[in-house]
Amino acid sequence: MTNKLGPYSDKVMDHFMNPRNMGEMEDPDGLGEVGNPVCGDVMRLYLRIKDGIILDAKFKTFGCGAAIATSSMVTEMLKGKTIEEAKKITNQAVAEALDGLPPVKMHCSVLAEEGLEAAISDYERKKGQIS
Amino acid sequence: MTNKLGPYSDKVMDHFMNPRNMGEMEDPDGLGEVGNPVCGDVMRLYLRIKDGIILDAKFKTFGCGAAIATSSMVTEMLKGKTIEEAKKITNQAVAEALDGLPPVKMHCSVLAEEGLEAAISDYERKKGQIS
Amino acid sequence: MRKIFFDHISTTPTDPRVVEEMLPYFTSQFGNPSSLFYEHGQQAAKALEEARAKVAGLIGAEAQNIIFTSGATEANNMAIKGIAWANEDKGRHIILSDIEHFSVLFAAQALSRWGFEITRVPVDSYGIIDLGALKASIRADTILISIMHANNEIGTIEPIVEIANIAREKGILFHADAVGTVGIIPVNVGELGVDALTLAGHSFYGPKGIGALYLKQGIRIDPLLQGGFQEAGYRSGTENLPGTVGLGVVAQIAKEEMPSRIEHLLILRDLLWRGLSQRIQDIHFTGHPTQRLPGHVSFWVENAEGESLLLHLAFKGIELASGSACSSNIRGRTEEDLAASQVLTAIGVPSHICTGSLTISLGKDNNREEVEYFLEVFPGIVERLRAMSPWK
Amino acid sequence: MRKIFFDHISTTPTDPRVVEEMLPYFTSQFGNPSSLFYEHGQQAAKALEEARAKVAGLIGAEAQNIIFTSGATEANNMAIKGIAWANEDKGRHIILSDIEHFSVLFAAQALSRWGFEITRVPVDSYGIIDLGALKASIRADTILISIMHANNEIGTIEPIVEIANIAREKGILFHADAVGTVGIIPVNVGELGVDALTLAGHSFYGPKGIGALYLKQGIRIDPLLQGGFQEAGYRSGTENLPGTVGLGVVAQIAKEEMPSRIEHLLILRDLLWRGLSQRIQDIHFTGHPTQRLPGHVSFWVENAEGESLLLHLAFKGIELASGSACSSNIRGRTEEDLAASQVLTAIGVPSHICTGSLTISLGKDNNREEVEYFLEVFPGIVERLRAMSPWK
Ligand SMILES: Cc1ncc(COP(=O)(O)O)c(C=O)c1O
Ligand SMILES: Cc1ncc(COP(=O)(O)O)c(C=O)c1O
Repeated sequence: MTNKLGPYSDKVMDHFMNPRNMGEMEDPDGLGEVGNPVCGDVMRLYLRIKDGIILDAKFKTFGCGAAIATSSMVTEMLKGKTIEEAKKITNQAVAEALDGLPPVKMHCSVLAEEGLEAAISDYERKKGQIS
Repeated sequence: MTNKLGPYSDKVMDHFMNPRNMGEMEDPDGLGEVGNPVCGDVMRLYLRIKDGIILDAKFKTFGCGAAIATSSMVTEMLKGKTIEEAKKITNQAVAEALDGLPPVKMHCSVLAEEGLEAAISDYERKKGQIS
Repeated sequence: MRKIFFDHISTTPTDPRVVEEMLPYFTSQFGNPSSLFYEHGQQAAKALEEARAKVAGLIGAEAQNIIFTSGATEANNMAIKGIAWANEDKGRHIILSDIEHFSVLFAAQALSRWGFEITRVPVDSYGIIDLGALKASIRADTILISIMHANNEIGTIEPIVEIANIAREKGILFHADAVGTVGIIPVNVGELGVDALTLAGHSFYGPKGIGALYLKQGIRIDPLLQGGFQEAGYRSGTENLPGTVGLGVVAQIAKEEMPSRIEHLLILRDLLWRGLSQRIQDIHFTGHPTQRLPGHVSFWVENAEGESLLLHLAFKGIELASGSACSSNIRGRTEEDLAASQVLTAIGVPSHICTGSLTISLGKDNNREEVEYFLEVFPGIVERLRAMSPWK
Repeated sequence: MRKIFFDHISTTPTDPRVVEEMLPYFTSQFGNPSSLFYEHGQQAAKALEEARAKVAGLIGAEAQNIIFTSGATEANNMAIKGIAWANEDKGRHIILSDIEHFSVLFAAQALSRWGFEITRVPVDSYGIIDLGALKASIRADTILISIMHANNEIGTIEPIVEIANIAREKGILFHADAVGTVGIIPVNVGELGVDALTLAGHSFYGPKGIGALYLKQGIRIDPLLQGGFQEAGYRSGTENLPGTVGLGVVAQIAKEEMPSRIEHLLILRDLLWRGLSQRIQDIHFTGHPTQRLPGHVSFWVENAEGESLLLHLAFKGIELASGSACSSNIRGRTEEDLAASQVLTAIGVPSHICTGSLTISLGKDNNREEVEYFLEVFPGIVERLRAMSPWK
């Protein structure tokens, strides 16, 4: 993207303008919904998991550019990962994958990490109930 | 004068650039020398007096534009005046005759008034000694 | 891409006629107004005083009561701190509204190190100051009330005359930050009854880096900047001559063109307002419906975040501002810098502080076509973001 | 009438190349650097940061250590008061030289209301600070030393490196007012060892209304102007974008052209110096003969008063300055405003305080012909005034 807007990297703007995996998922295997108390952002993350592998991820997010871009990026990063691998994804990693975020916006990337944690624990809880 | 310089009226500048009655006088009837403690200006005023009438006045002055212009103006004002009339010339009157002075420069016109006082008392002292 | 500038409350382009008049004062007439003994300096001093008279003319003041500053932030700091320091023997209590600009609020708060206390008076849901609360907040040691004339974020115009009356009755000095109004709507310091008033050049097509403080005859302030005794000692520093000349010229132009500009802005504003009301669901206009700046429309939309709205609009070439926390102080360093808009909080906008708040501030050069383009693209953007939101 | 401008220490014309570069930032690129969500704002922020880097480049600093201000007076006030307030827990003693600019002296004196004490260190007859006295004046509660780099009236360059060493050894912060030197002679903050340094645009062909404070990494100051957190919170207020751009451009030009300008100035200065020595009796040059600004000649002549000299010279189209009491602060209101030049008093010029002191400060565009014209007319003027003087 040439039309670099704001304090964001081109990659952030790309994921903001063209978010990947935006949408809902029927009967997700893991569902996380987290909010950011600092600025009111909310993210919902849906995971499709089979044999401990994340096959698909979807999100819905209310929030600023950084919140939306990190949501989009984290879904991309999750796909194909094992649960164990996914658990290791940090907000720094998401921000780095987006070529960085302004310091003041780093907290927005926490949403992605927390959403991921919440969705995985939802999955593990559900799995525990089933098995 | 069209080339109005500085904060001074055209009349001040005229008297500064073309001072009237500048010079010394041999055996003056009255001689006053006064200094201004505020800024170091010095004025010497020479008077030629006959029958209580000021026939001529000359000055020499070290000082700023206002000091020189008021020196020049006061000599003009003095000529033809009686001693009694001359005593009534104030620094305000001299400043007014010059179309005014900047407030901060009013003290310079005191030089003219004091020079005049000094020259007249010198005259009266000498006259007292003679008569 | 064509740019549509809808953020005149944040700054304005300098009128080319103003730049034209400033130019000689950079190069040929570059003198220092303090150099009164030669022509370059004399020209400069003359230009400075002519500019002062023109600025005074815009607000019904006398030239000698205009102090040039580097901008409104300096004028606000100078008024607040200068009055406080000059009156600290009388008391150390200062009253502000809840919706003051940071340059008033933080200037006042900076005084707390010297024992000054601040009371912030609430505003109603339209952003109008609560006059009862104002009266109730006055103490025996209150020395200053500072209330802005118009709020930048929500456009509300405060009842300055009433506030001035209250202040005068109690013998308290009254300063108004009139950055939002001077040059935009009529401002007359005598009619308003203010003791001090702040204005900024770049808020009405003048240059940046220049502003002024009006100080009523007889009011003393302790200076903020000491030095070579320029501006009658109230504000030292070699004068920004091109800037002052520019402010003078723009003051004159603003005075002449104000009636037609206001008419133009009101037409566009109503178009915008009506268009938004019709096309956007769950939109909430902020600020007072009638007591407001002529070119100003502010609102928040449910379920779409402000910064995201800005980014999408910018992508379409539309430039405006959001009061949302996330979009302010992006250059800040800590999360605290992201504090929610105090103004929105003060008028009771619900607590998702990253709401989709936007401020559109139209200018003299905006036109109907631009407003219509905005109305065309905005609903789609809102829809897109709402579709992305986890809420219904 | 042709004007010969010999008062570059008081101000300089803005270089037309600088004005050219500033122009777009008034009109097309008028954005507010804080408006980071749209292009006009982004352009502005970019231009601001580029200017900062250029200014830093002129003085060997890092861009992040440059704080833009409205001029040197603000930068000096900000440094002195900002350092004082930020360090008042450590102590309240400040050391200045006897020949500081009013914007340093009175900024420091303004702090006395909060219990700060000032010691003024004497200078020798050349105007060089007495390093022994400086050391002796240091107390346990000394928090700041502020000494100017070059004196405007007499051109003397102070031994900044030595002063910085003394300050560093004692753990005292050191600020230098470098208005006289930055852009004129090489200034490198690292080599000088200063903690803070003031510069002004209009002293080296940049615009008026813009200056900067260099603040070494890690030094904290309490801001003078609170508000919207511009300049990393150190100096709030919407940035004077054309001004900062202009300062950036002029910094770059100054850096490139400095060697040739200095060479040119030294030739003219020597011509002037020799010519005056030969043609004027009872002339006394002031300031240091070699440790001085390249284009600077200052002197006083016996038995001819400074203001009168200025007026006669102006009549011939020659514009320069006098440090004499009578010619300064003509816009003042009281006789106290006519206080004698502190600088001349400090270097021991005899007590006729209205002496004929003159400061000639040459600029890059002066030429040999102008100097020769001055040398031609000046002796006659001196003669004329001496003939008018009551002294022999
Ligand atoms: C109401 C109000 N007051 C003061 C200011 C400060 O003005 P400046 O940043 O030009 O100093 C602003 C700036 O936007 C403002 O909107
Ligand atoms: C040495 C010195 N410092 C500071 C200043 C103040 O600069 P300004 O008046 O541009 O704010 C001057 C002004 O001439 C100066 O000569």
